[in-house]
Amino acid sequence: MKLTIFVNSKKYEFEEIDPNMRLVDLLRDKLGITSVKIGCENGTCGVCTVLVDGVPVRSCITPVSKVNGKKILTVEGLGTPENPHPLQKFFIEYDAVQCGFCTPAMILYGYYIVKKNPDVTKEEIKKMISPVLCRCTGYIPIIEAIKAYADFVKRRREK
Amino acid sequence: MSKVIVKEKERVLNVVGHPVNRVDALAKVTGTAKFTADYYVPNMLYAVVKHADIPHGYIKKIDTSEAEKVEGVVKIATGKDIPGVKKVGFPIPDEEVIVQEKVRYIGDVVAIVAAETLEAARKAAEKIKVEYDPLPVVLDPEEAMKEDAPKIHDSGNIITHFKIRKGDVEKGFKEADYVIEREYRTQFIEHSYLEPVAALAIPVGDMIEIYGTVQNPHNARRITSLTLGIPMHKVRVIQPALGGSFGGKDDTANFVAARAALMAKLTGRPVKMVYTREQDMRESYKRHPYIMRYKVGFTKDGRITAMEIKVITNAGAYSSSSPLVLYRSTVQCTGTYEVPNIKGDFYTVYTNTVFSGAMRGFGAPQINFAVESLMDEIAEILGMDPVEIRLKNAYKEGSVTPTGQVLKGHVVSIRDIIKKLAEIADWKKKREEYSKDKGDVRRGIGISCAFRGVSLGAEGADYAGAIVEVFEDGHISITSGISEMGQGAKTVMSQTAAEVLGVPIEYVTFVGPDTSFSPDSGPTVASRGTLMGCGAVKVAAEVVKERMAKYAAKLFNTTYENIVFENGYVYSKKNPENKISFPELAKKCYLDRVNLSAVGWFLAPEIHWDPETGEGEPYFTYTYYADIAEVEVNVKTGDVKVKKVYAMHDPGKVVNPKTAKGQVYGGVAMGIGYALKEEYKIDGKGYPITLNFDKYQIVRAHEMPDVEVYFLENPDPSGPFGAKSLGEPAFDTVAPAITNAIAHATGVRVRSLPATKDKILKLLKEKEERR
Amino acid sequence: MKKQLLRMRVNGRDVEVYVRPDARLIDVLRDLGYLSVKEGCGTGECGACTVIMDGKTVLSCITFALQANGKEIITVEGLAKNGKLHPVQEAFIEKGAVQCGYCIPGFIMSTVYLLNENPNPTHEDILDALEGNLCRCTGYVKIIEAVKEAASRLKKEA
Amino acid sequence: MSIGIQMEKTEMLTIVGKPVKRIDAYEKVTGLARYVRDLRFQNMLYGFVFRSTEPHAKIKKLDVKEAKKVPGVYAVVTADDIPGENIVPIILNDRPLLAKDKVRYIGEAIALIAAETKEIAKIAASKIKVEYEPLPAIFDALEAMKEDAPKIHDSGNIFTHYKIRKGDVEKAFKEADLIIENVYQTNYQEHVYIEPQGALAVPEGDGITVYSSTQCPYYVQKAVANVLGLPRSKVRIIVTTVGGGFGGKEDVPSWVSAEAAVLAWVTKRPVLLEYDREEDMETSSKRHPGYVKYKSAFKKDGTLIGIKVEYVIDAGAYSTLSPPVIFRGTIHAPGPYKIPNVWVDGYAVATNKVPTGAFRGFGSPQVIFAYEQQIDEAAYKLGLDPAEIRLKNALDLGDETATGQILRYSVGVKETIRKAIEVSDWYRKRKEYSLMEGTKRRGIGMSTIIYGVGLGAAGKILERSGATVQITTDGSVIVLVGTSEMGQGMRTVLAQIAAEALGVTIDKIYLPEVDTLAVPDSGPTVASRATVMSGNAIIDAAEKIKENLLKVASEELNVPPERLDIKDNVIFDTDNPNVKVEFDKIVEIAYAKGVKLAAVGWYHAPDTTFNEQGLGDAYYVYSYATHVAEVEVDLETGKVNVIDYYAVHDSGKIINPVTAEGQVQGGVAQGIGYALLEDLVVENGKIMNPNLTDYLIPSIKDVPNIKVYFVEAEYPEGPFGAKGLGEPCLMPVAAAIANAIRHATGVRIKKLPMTAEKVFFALKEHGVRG
Repeated sequence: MKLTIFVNSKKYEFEEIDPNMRLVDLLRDKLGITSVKIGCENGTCGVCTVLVDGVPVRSCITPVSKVNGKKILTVEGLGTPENPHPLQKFFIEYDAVQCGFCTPAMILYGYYIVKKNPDVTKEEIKKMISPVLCRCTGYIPIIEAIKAYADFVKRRREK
Repeated sequence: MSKVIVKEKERVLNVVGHPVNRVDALAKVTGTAKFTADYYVPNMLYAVVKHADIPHGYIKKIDTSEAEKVEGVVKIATGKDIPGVKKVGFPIPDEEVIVQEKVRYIGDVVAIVAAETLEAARKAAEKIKVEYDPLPVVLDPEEAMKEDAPKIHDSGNIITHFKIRKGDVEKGFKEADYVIEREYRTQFIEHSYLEPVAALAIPVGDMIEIYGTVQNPHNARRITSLTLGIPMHKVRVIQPALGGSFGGKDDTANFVAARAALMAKLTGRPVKMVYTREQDMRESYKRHPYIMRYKVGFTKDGRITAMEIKVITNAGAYSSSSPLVLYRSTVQCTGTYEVPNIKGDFYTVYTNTVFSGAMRGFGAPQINFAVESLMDEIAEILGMDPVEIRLKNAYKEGSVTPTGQVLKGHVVSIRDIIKKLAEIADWKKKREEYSKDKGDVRRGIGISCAFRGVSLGAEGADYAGAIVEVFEDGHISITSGISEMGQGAKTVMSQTAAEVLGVPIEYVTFVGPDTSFSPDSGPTVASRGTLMGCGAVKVAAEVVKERMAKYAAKLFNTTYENIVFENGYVYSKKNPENKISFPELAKKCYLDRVNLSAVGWFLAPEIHWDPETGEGEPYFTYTYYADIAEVEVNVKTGDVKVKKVYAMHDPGKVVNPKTAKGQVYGGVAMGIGYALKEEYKIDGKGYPITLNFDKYQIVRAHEMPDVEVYFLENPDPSGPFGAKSLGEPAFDTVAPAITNAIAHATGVRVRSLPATKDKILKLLKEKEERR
Repeated sequence: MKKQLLRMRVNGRDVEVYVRPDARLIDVLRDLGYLSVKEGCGTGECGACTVIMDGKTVLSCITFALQANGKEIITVEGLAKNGKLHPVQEAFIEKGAVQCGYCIPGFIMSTVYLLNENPNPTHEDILDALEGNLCRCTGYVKIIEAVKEAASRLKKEA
Repeated sequence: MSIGIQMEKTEMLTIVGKPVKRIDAYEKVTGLARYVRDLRFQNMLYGFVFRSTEPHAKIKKLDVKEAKKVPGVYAVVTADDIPGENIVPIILNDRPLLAKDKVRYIGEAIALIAAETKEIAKIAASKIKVEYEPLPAIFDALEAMKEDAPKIHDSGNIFTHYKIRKGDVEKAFKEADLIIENVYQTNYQEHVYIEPQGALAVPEGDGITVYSSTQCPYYVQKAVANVLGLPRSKVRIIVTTVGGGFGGKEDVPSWVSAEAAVLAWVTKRPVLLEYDREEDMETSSKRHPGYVKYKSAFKKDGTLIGIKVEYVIDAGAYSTLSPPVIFRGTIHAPGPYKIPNVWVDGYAVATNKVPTGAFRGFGSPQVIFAYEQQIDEAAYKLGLDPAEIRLKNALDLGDETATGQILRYSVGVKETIRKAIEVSDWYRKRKEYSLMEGTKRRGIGMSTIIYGVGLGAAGKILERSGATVQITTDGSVIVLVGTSEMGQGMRTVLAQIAAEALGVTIDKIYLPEVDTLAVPDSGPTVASRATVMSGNAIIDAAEKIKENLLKVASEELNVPPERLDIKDNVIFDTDNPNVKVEFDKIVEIAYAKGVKLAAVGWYHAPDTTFNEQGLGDAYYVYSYATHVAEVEVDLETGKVNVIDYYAVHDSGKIINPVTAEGQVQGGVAQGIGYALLEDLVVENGKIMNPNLTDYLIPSIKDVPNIKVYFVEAEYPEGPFGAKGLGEPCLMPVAAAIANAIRHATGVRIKKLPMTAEKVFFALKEHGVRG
């Protein structure tokens, strides 16, 4: 099939692509976006999460045919090492990163959660990030980082 | 929340002890950190393994003819293609990178396919046909110990038998008012690092360069060098970002590296091998299941007089680090309590299950589960408070451990920790209050504490090296064989260099590990990274500092002892106003050709241990810690919710409170899984059931309780800035605190992990029936 | 420009790729991973890109890839057999004919061709055969010695 | 064919001095060696440089908008977009990475482009619009020195002036029996390393790794750090296999790598920048064209009593490495002779041409071409043999050099002359060839040189090297150094030194390419210094480790450590060699005990000095060489054939005779090219022949069978007595050939290259015919 997608605001067109190709493979193998990780390949661990039109999607169980014409966001699209996104800064500040393998997915969830509702509570964040597994941090710093970002967004909104 | 309790006033530190951000966080949050599978090189082949089809049997024939017909297949290798040593492994070389004659568990690799595409490699691997002569399968270690059990290795099924003989147990039991016998069991645990094992091997001339998910690059180098039959300097192992390890990326990950290297050597092309979760869980080693039988004598007032212990651990198909894991269980067999009379026999045994090896805790969590459950059971029999009975028996300065080691030279802080933590958790009040709960949901509070021998102990030579270099512009690079796997090793080592040289941490960059230049530092295991890595960095930085100080002394017309390095400046104590910036001094030294690079070497104090009698000093120092857990148990459904965990640790010195706290949080999460959920299951015939996260469930965010972390600092004379261990203690004793809390809430005791709702319900039902 | 199918055999491996008609053989070979084929001048003067096509040396930087259609190409990567170096390679090592090494694949291919055609080359034959290969490091003296050594090794083998 | 003359008795060596095979030969003959353009990264972009077409002009307007719109273009970078400082730091720091307001030569970089393919980048480049306002340009160095010449830089056109003032030159000329005064001119020489320049930059987190084909990784590190505004610790330079350097990969890789690094930094993707041959030849540094006015005073018996030299080199538009080049040129202008009265002025001068830089010999071949013809001519004029007049004047142990330095050790120059006379059958051929008639005439000529090893007083801060040595658990040895292999055989020689120092066989040694974050700054790989500097640093590290090993062995063998030694992987009691243990075994035991088997070694060279008057200990030691060339000149065409060649070198102890011989043969071949073939044509600042079709370097047919000999005047400070060799191989060649032509034809050619055309017209002018 012919495929057009927008990844991190950049348009990509593929003349001929297997519609059953997994989104994760397209992103990693064809586009070199390696922040999208592979952890289980059956949709359980969540480290392959990307935002498709703003909504978390597991790229390891999503065929590319489902994202034709859609906007995809990965952490590379949020910020860069020189200019990290505030949420990324909060992840650093709150030590929400250890081995880093789940981090991109957690950040995208955080971005999605706060975008949806900046008034989100810690308990809500806890539930909402549960689709992504982390084995290092015990989740607490991740929840704190997302909450801090939510508060930051609120403060900015109020200004 | 977390808090560091500093006992005494000490030297002011500027970087060490401060909550510095992780040095590798920026790369990780922006997705620019590269993990092994993120490397792509041109002309690369993909390799896939073919695993054994049966758990035990001789290989009669491997037929690759159909597989070879798959388009894109470049090479299929079997054990015969290994040019070097066939059997590897440490300390006992009984493992095979590709099995040649006999399969011993379902995760043995019998062949490897390298192909132009991943699809082709997978397809071909499926078409490899192996004919076997099946052998009887033994899965239970106690069965395996029997004379007539099928032999898994020629050497017999008992790999190691350690003994502890201290005092006279018969006498001890006579002195006791009560003698009880209990059996405790624990399960197989999967490390569940989120990044499956992988390796990329690239032939460069007559060398092989490997990027791998290896916890210990120097071990991967050794295994690859042995497998390929080439000297170590022809193998270069580079460790990219490592997506979690917890002890799990040693043996198996090294084999994956060696296999990729073998295929690269055989094809002359780069070879990438990335395991699927299923392949990883099928093949990779696990935490040992333990069977622990304790016979304990104690007096009416709660004093333990004797223990007779038998421990059997299931090593599975290969020995891996089982003897070393057993060693730790042996020397810590009474937990953190002084027992005058001990007779202990400890066995680790081959079976046809997946093999067991190193995992965070390394033989301690199982023992802690048994001993800490036991203490609560004794308290219950005597009607004592669990805190009381612990204080009664816990180690103090001068106590004698099961191996006869007298605890001295460091602060034996366990009693202090128990008291302080109980106070913080409001133990007494809650203990009473929760006992009164009557409804479906009942609350409970439990305590558990432990001690732990720091670093490798008599497990092996305990050394680490580091290189520190100051550049012309005053920035600093450091490297060591101690590796980062998320625990924050790079950060604390960077802090150490910054502290010694008196500069902000931003000046420091950690490079590697890369076996071509990072000094072999022994493995990054046994919670030794901070102690040994920072120790080596400190030594190297001090050498460079001295050279710079001598140069600065000339500038300031004084002696070098007077020179102070602080906050990016250098000055003489005599005249602190007259400063020079660190970069300026570096530049001056550079222009005058002063050597600003040094190797630091850190050697742990000498120790010795006799495996026959179990006597000696197995570790040079110990660390102490306790956890208190609060749970809610629904007695109708058996559901357990952990509501709160209080953790207190004495890691000597907290080098970085931020990352240290993170270690404890992570340890608690893993401990909850160990206590309540996780179990790697194998069916009655030796086939694993739980091969992915849908069946093998680890703790998710919504299951996490509030966690309060406290650090009680008692700087240890043997560690850099007084630091010792934290990584494993963070996990070690969480599970028994939870099962003790469950017992408090429900009145029933689960003696085999995990404490699933089915087990709890069954026990409640039995209790009901007894009534 | 529409890509066309190129079928060739490189070092015993069948290769099919779509290439633009103006693609140079050197680029296609390098993209396929045969990185021993070096570009030194891009104008056919230095010989670093020499490969053997159907038994004859060609300069791959001035050869269109499609000219290789249906042909058999040998590069330095294809010389060693079962981990054993080709006698020409051995002789280059033995005689110290290698310095920076960038020209060496070209010299080796030219030498392999020469010794295939003429197992007993005279000194002048060697000069004629290697005139198209430039080396800036060795002053050629040891290269000539290596070619003579290779000739005698090949004879011994035969 | 090499003969080593042992001038001093050396200790028994097992590996040093042996013809060990190159450790990197295998990967090179199998095509597996990775040069920078052989590396590939996922997502890699290709870089391209947009360059000036004007030799001297103001940039009035620079418009890159259209270029940025080209699909597949990821970045177009101009001077304003450089994250750090727009300076490539080299000595005087006057070279910008990208021209901002003004261009000063044709080919100067103005903008950088990163795109998916090189083709796309070139299309984008064609869309960049520049409006220039031309300024008066100057192309001749002597013109540029004039007061009223247009100023290329605000500071004036003379970048550097060095001088030597010793004795009373005017008095010497008065007392002279013979005065010879000539002007000599030399042209550019292009390096033509077969691998053109290239770099691959890969952003990694908050730092960057650059794979570079360079002789000077620490220069590159400094340059990349500077243009990106990063600390040194965030910039990692990994040296790939270098496909030839010869000085051409000394300063140039700094900007090639910085260009790639800026593009990678801006695009956040790996960027490969590969120059093609034409771009390389148009923009890379070259040997300076030289103008030498040389006046010499001799006594009747041939004694050289005074010289006065004015030496001007054309530095091109930016100073880059010209200051140290003219330093060496100035110091080396008197040659290897005792001269009481010396007056030298050396100038490096700006012109609106491509900047010139380092090339094997580094400012000395130009003056050697002059002084070796001066002394040769004196021999003819005084009726002396050219070899004899050299022997008469050559320096000896204890003599004073032109800068007043007393030579305390290792002076083999006379030995090289004597050896050259012997092996070339000098006297017989001098006589025989003089009697030849016909259209083809033969001649034999000699040339003798002195070479200051290392960077000398002008670069002494860089005279430092580190090395890290580690033993692995299986007894392998990993040796890390900070100097580069570029084909000269350094890795092999240093591996030999490491093996010798530790007493192990060479197959145990691994010596990877340089990684700037793994080894302390060891200065550049230039000035024939790698063997001495890195070699000594390795020995320093190895000795520390050896000490630890011997302590362990001492416990094993019950022999005091001072009685133990290591040879061929065995540790043994020197009093009773039967008491021994395997090296690997001791390593194993040492590891089990946690003994440190890693060390950083360090070496800094003896101090050097150079004062206002040009006097001082300019270099810590000197190498020497005498070459003899035999030519055949076709009087009808002017074509010169080098038919035989003898090169005799004193470079101290030769660590590896095979690689050393290879160095000499390669250097001589380059010298033959310099002398006879290589002729870069520059018209109005534009290089007219930037390709190998029109710029000829020697092919296999232009090079005779070069015979190499070593006289080993050992240098006590050098590793096992070694000095430097790389550069001296090329330095004497042009003069030896010119002197041979003089012998064959009676005509002296004073301008390089001595092409057939030039020789033909010179013969015609002098009426020489067959």
